[in-house]
Amino acid sequence: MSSQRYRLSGGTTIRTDTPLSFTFDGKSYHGYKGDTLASALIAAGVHLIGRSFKYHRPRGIMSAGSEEPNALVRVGTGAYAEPNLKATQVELYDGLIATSQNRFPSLKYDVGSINSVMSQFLPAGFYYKTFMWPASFWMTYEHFIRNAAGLGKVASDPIDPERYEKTHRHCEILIAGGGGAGLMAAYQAALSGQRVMLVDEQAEFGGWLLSDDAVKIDNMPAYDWVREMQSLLSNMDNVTLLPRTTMFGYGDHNYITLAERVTDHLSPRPSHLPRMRLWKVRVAQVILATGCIERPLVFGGNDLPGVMLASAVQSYITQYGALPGSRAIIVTNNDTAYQAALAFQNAGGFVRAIVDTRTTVKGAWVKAAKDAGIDILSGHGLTGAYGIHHVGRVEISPITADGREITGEAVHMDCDLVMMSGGLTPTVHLHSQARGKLVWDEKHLCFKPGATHEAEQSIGACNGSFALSSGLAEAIRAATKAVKSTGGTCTALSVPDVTALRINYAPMAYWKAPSQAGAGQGPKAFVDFQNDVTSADIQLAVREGYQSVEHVKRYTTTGMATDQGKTSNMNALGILADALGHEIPDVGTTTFRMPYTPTSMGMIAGRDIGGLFDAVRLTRMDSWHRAAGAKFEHVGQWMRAWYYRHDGETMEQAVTREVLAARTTAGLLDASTLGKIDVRGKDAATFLDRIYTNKFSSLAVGKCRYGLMLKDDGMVMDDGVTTRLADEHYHMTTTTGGAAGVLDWMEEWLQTEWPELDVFLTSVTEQWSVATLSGPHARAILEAADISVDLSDTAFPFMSMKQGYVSGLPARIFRISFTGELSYEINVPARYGVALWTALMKAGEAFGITPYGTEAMHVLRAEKGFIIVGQETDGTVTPLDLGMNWIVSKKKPDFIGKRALERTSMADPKRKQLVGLRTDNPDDVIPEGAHAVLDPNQPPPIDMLGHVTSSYASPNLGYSIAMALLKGGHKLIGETVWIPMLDGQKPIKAVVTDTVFYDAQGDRLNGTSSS
Amino acid sequence: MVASEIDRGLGGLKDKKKRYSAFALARNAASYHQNWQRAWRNASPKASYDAVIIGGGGHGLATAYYLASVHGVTNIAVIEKGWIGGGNTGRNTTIIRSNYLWDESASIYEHALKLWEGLAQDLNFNIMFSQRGVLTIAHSEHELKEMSRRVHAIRLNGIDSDVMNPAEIKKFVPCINIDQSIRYPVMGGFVQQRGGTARHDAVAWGYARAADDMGVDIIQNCEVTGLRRKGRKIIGIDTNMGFIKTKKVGCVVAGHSSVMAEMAGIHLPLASRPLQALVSEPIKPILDTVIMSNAVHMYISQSDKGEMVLGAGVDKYNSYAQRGSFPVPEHMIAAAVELFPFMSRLRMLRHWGGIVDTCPDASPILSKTDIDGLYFNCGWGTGGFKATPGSGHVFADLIANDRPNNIAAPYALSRFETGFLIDEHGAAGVAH
Amino acid sequence: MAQAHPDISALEAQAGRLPDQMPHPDGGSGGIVFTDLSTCGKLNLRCASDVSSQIIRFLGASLPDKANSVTTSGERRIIWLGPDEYLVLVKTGEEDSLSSIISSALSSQHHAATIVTDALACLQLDGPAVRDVLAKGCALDLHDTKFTAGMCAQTLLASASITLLCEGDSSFRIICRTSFLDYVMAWLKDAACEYGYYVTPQSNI
Amino acid sequence: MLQLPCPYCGPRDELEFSCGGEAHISRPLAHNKISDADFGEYLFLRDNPKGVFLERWRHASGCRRWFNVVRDTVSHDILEVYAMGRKPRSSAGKNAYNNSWRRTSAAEAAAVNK
Repeated sequence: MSSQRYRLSGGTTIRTDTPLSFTFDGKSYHGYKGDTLASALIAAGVHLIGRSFKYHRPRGIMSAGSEEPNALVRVGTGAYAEPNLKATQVELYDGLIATSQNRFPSLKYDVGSINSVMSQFLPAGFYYKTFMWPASFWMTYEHFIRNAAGLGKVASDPIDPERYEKTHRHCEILIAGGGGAGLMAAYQAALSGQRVMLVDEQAEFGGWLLSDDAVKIDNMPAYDWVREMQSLLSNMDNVTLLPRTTMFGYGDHNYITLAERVTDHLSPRPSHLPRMRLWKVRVAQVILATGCIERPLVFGGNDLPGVMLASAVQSYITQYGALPGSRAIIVTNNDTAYQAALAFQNAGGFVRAIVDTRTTVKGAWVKAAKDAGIDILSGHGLTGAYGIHHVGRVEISPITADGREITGEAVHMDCDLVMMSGGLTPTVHLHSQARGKLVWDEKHLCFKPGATHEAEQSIGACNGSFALSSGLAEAIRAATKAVKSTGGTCTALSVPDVTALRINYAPMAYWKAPSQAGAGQGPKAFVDFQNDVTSADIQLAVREGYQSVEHVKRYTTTGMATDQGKTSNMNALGILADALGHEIPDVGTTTFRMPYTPTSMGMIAGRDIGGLFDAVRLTRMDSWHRAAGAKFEHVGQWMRAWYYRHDGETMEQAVTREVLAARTTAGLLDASTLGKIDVRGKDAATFLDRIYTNKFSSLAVGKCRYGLMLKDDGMVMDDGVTTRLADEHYHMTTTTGGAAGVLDWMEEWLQTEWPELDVFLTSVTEQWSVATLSGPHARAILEAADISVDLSDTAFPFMSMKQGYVSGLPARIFRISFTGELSYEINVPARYGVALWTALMKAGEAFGITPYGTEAMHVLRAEKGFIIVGQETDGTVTPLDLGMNWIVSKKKPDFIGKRALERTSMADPKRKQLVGLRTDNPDDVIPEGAHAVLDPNQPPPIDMLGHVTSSYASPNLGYSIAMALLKGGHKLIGETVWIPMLDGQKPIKAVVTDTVFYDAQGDRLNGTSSS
Repeated sequence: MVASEIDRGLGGLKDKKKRYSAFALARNAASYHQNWQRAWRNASPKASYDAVIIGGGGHGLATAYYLASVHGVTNIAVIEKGWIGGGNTGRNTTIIRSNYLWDESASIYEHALKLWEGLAQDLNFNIMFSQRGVLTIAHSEHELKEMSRRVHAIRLNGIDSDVMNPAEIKKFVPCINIDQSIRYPVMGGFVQQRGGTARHDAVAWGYARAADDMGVDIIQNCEVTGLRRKGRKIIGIDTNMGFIKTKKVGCVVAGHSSVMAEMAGIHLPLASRPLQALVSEPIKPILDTVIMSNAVHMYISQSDKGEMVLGAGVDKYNSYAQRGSFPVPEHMIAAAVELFPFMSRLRMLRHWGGIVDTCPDASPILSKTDIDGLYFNCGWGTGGFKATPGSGHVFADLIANDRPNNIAAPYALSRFETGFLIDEHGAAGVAH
Repeated sequence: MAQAHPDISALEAQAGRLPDQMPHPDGGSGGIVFTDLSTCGKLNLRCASDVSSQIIRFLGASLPDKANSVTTSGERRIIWLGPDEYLVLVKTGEEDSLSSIISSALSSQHHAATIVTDALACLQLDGPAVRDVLAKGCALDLHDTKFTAGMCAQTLLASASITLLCEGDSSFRIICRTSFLDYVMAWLKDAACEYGYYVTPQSNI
Repeated sequence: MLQLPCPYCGPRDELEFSCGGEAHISRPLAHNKISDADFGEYLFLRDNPKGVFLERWRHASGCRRWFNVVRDTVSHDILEVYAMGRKPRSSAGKNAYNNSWRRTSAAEAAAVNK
């Protein structure tokens, strides 16, 4: 068990009273609450963390934030394992288990590093230039490429045991980034009483102030000021503070998405809390205070473990109390690194030298460094770093004022730490996501926010205002402005006075170090560390003509790793501009998109998985069906009883039993899912005449009529039986799947095209439970169920409706039939559904009543040649194609779809038309979806007539029946067609017939005739 | 239907110095990669061309390539507003398949698939066409029936397609969840083994390089500001680089087709919609097949780099903003986690939007217009990438001969007058 | 409450099949109480807003004249659904007579009074965490200063369309189609796990 | 996600709405006797401007009412919302309405004087 050899006393966020233990690659270590995995490893002196993507080069920790390109690890085991986590973002908790990635057999000895030796043959885009011969071999090459690629491995146990949630919020002002500027803005805004949200991706608010040991705000150390602000804010109930929360998305109309890490830092994790929570926030005014990211410098060997960002070193020392090395070389093109150098020296490190690329260096910090006895090599560049698994030696060369040429001999120095600073890049990602423009800042060599598109403002370092004092001033201005524009009021606070050594921040343009070696030679100088993109790769891309930023990015993959180019984009742009001989602003930058940092998909899915993935709709009789052993079928969102399986039955046997019962005794179907729409108003009849192809104004009160609806393109949309309850009152039924669509469709016409019509539509689908009693004994059973109305044919003819009582339950009884049998659809107020059902089952017991499901219903209607919209139709079928000309009114001047039916194409003899099929062998049941052809022996492509829409073994007829949509089908009746099979079996021979297979005369509708 | 013999054009590269090979790689390694040739010239427009292709995406560059290599028309230019391959070519999920329901669709997509096979050699550019198979999942009785209809038709059209039951699917795709108790259980599927993916950028670059090699001018950062006509004839185009004389203009600008049509004073039955896609962080290989699901509205594959690539349907409103609304990725990710539970512990790395031009019948337009010399190739909706070589090949033929061949004929604009649509809607679902 | 909080992740597999009672994780109070009020009478009223005066004496309250608002008299609620649409909640059984009275009162105007008692379910939610639970699936601004007693809205709760009524700071009603009730209830229980909940046993009709 | 101001319920998330596409298309009656070409235009041709667009939306999960929206298809800005049967009042909306090719289409002409 290793000690924390490099642990310092102090550390603004370290809680030494809470020690924690963890393991990395099986070895156990110690850290404290407040550590990240990275800081704890540094405190333990561990610097080799991972292997790079392409060359498998040894990599360490470069940064202290979400921009980390190198230190990627797998955290957790089994189902809890998560790959590709940035050690700099993983909060330490007790028992944390971390493993290195992309190496075999071990991190130290990785066979993949052979790529590093081969690297000369693997320049940018090498894979586009080879692996092409022989052509058939690509898949083999690719197999190896795929296995070499990828980073971490996913969890071995696929089911994620943790819980993720989502929530919605609204607020007037949201501030992203809880550093100095963010805290200031939040407090200023909160004074107005408006709802304020402050989010920060780190565990603690304060941002850079947690690492700044040299600044005082209102005469108190920065960290104390942070704590004071935080306690002020946490006591205001109009303020929501969200640490560990990343604003990853900025959508239209200020729709903000936040990722909160709720329990990742806890051990054990409380089971009732989600691991992460997705916040979807609609915000009036957004303030971005996301700070900036330090750039690495581009020189040979800059990717070695021990080469770190200067600001990161300062953070590890000041915030985490961990010392990343003992002998440091600082290399910089600006002043900021001097503070880090002093912090390192004050922490007990030895600063070998500060290598400054600028020829003349001056200012307060330079003086402070000199006073501290630190050697400063101005006009020098670091032109190479060397070491095996860690940096051990650097090469320093004198350079020209523009930094492009080496002017003399190199000196070499030993060290175990290189602190580099290439200048600061404002974090403009969210501003850019919000479609804000970016403008070039020549003094600071960076892009900063320009014109905005959404209601947002940028303040502080992310706005190119790097000095704390100006950041705080901007915060107050922005917050008061935001408050005003949300209708609130607040008086502007005075800017706290900041005491710190003045930094004259003006970095030198130095995008890559000159090299002692020739072009394309010498140690690799990395731009994108994780994807192993070097400055040579970018220059190669330009030579080959890939010259737009996007081409370079895509050809070299720079900026496309999991760090999304946070540290590399600006350097890549600078090198590209040099290679093209353009100015950076003329080369342009790529626009940023969601997400700001990689974002958990489990969190985005949230609870919309498993049983909650989508709604399920149930009828009131659902529980009865389940108890009766029903199997269910999804119809839209509905669960419908498909068939009722008795012990030992196959599905076929069950369906056959149900089908026979409906024709010989009686069957009972739950038809509650049919859409039901109440149509009222003085223009109801006129309206229905326009919606249906046939006439409904002529329908007598108390009578029912089957109707067909078309889209305006003439294609069948829905069908159903509609009944006239009163002069100005109809009860419409639709298909189960079509119900919602039909109501919306009719509302659309009423509201948008025919506002002059007085019609109200109300969905009453769930108001009624519907039991369809069908079969020769239907009438007898209803009488046994003591129905209050006269069922005689004269009193209650086919296609009419009566109101009365069934077993004492108020009911609307419709005498309509989808089976061809004597049939009644009994509607009762839904709450009585089960009562009605059980009453009918009881009354029917003596008559052999049998509940049947949707499958039996399909067979029964198919025997009668009744269509099912969505099965016989697919949005390309007209009533004429279905042979239903009889239902298309010739008299009506207009109805939806009428004009379309008159188009030339509608008369085309090759249109597909609905016909019946009878197989040569009565036992052959054609698979639904199979296609009929005239010549099965024709070599493919075979001319197809069309497909089989419905096909069943008909128990009542004793042979198989089918319906099909065939080209010119109506003319084919009597002809022989062939239906080729998939599984090599010989084609089925069939004869084209009419679609009505059973009781063509319709005698059975009155239940008397027997056949 | 599919022409049995496809004229693939000359193929390879005339300029031997430029040819790619393992040997060339080694030779250049010796000179530290300082001597690689440009992939294509930075051409500036000539005063006049025999034909101009507007739009430097895959379809436009392929059109130019086949005009040159098949029809010998080399005095042509490809005009691109931005950088080539920067539109939907570089923004799609790279799925390639030809298992469509209707004959007309099967015909053009299979034509494309045949060209994909061997395209790397034709272009001397490894576009990484990877025939890892495309598996479409059915989640309900109804979808199983639709699937059966689809598979029968595809087979009779001579295109490969195999049905799988859940057990077979599990064997084929071990990481998929076939638990029958979930909301949309995997009830079956059908696979096209010849389907797969390709490297989208490489397709644009490969066509550009090969076309350039035959003398085609590829002109980037050149925006078309007007289509000039004399009466019903095209005489040239106005651009920010000046007037370019030409008698034939082929518009292949996808989402911006309506804008081009406006310039010519005609109208197209198109809606430009956002189409969103995203990738996860790269992981070691776990999914070697392309999976599509209409019911849960999602398609997914794993790239050679290791990223899980996800796509879904289009947003519901018209937009030219190359961005969509959050609920779309939100739903597609939920669907992905439902089908592939391991995705729950992966993270979304990049997300983007494209502008797709969709037709009322979800089928493309490859057509002459009532203006002589003006041709449109558009309306590919979410399915354009897979058609790239076929689309370019057929469109080049249309422009060269000024009449559609039997593959292009059904895709004429006139179908919206007559009503002879090729309605992939019923069939399509996620049309991708 | 001595009972230990069940490990919710163990219930993942049966998402939406949670028990009718879930103690507060910390054993404290603050959970949600769900009560099914579905048996109350419901009337969907379509008519011009200016007829209010003609039917106020039958309804006992005027039609809400503001969008997204509810008028109340005793147990009755008149809920604004749209410019010409209202939902009337009454005591069980009152809806039949009320609908005929209104129909005759409005016989001269274009209107529709449709009984939807069985078509719609009505749930009462009580408890300090109620707004947080709803916010998990509802995108409205549910802040207690923005969505106050007497307000209503038709909106989405996860993937179900609902009508939401605010009855008080920590008291809401959800009205949805009965066919969705099972899903809505499952979703609500799942969302309430974090705070604990209790489903009032169904009193029989 | 867009936020649309329903003229009846107030601002709501796009998720609650369904988009009905181009607004102000009048339907020709069968007896208007227009050509197949003109009818095809009514059926399939939809305005697809880059910029200001007049479209119809329906508050599907709210009051279920249709209304018109003037929206910029590039910026996604909502410029105006107005009731069915009305015409746009904003200058952007007016221009889009008057300059639309549809104002001069045969189908429109037939439909308007039905």
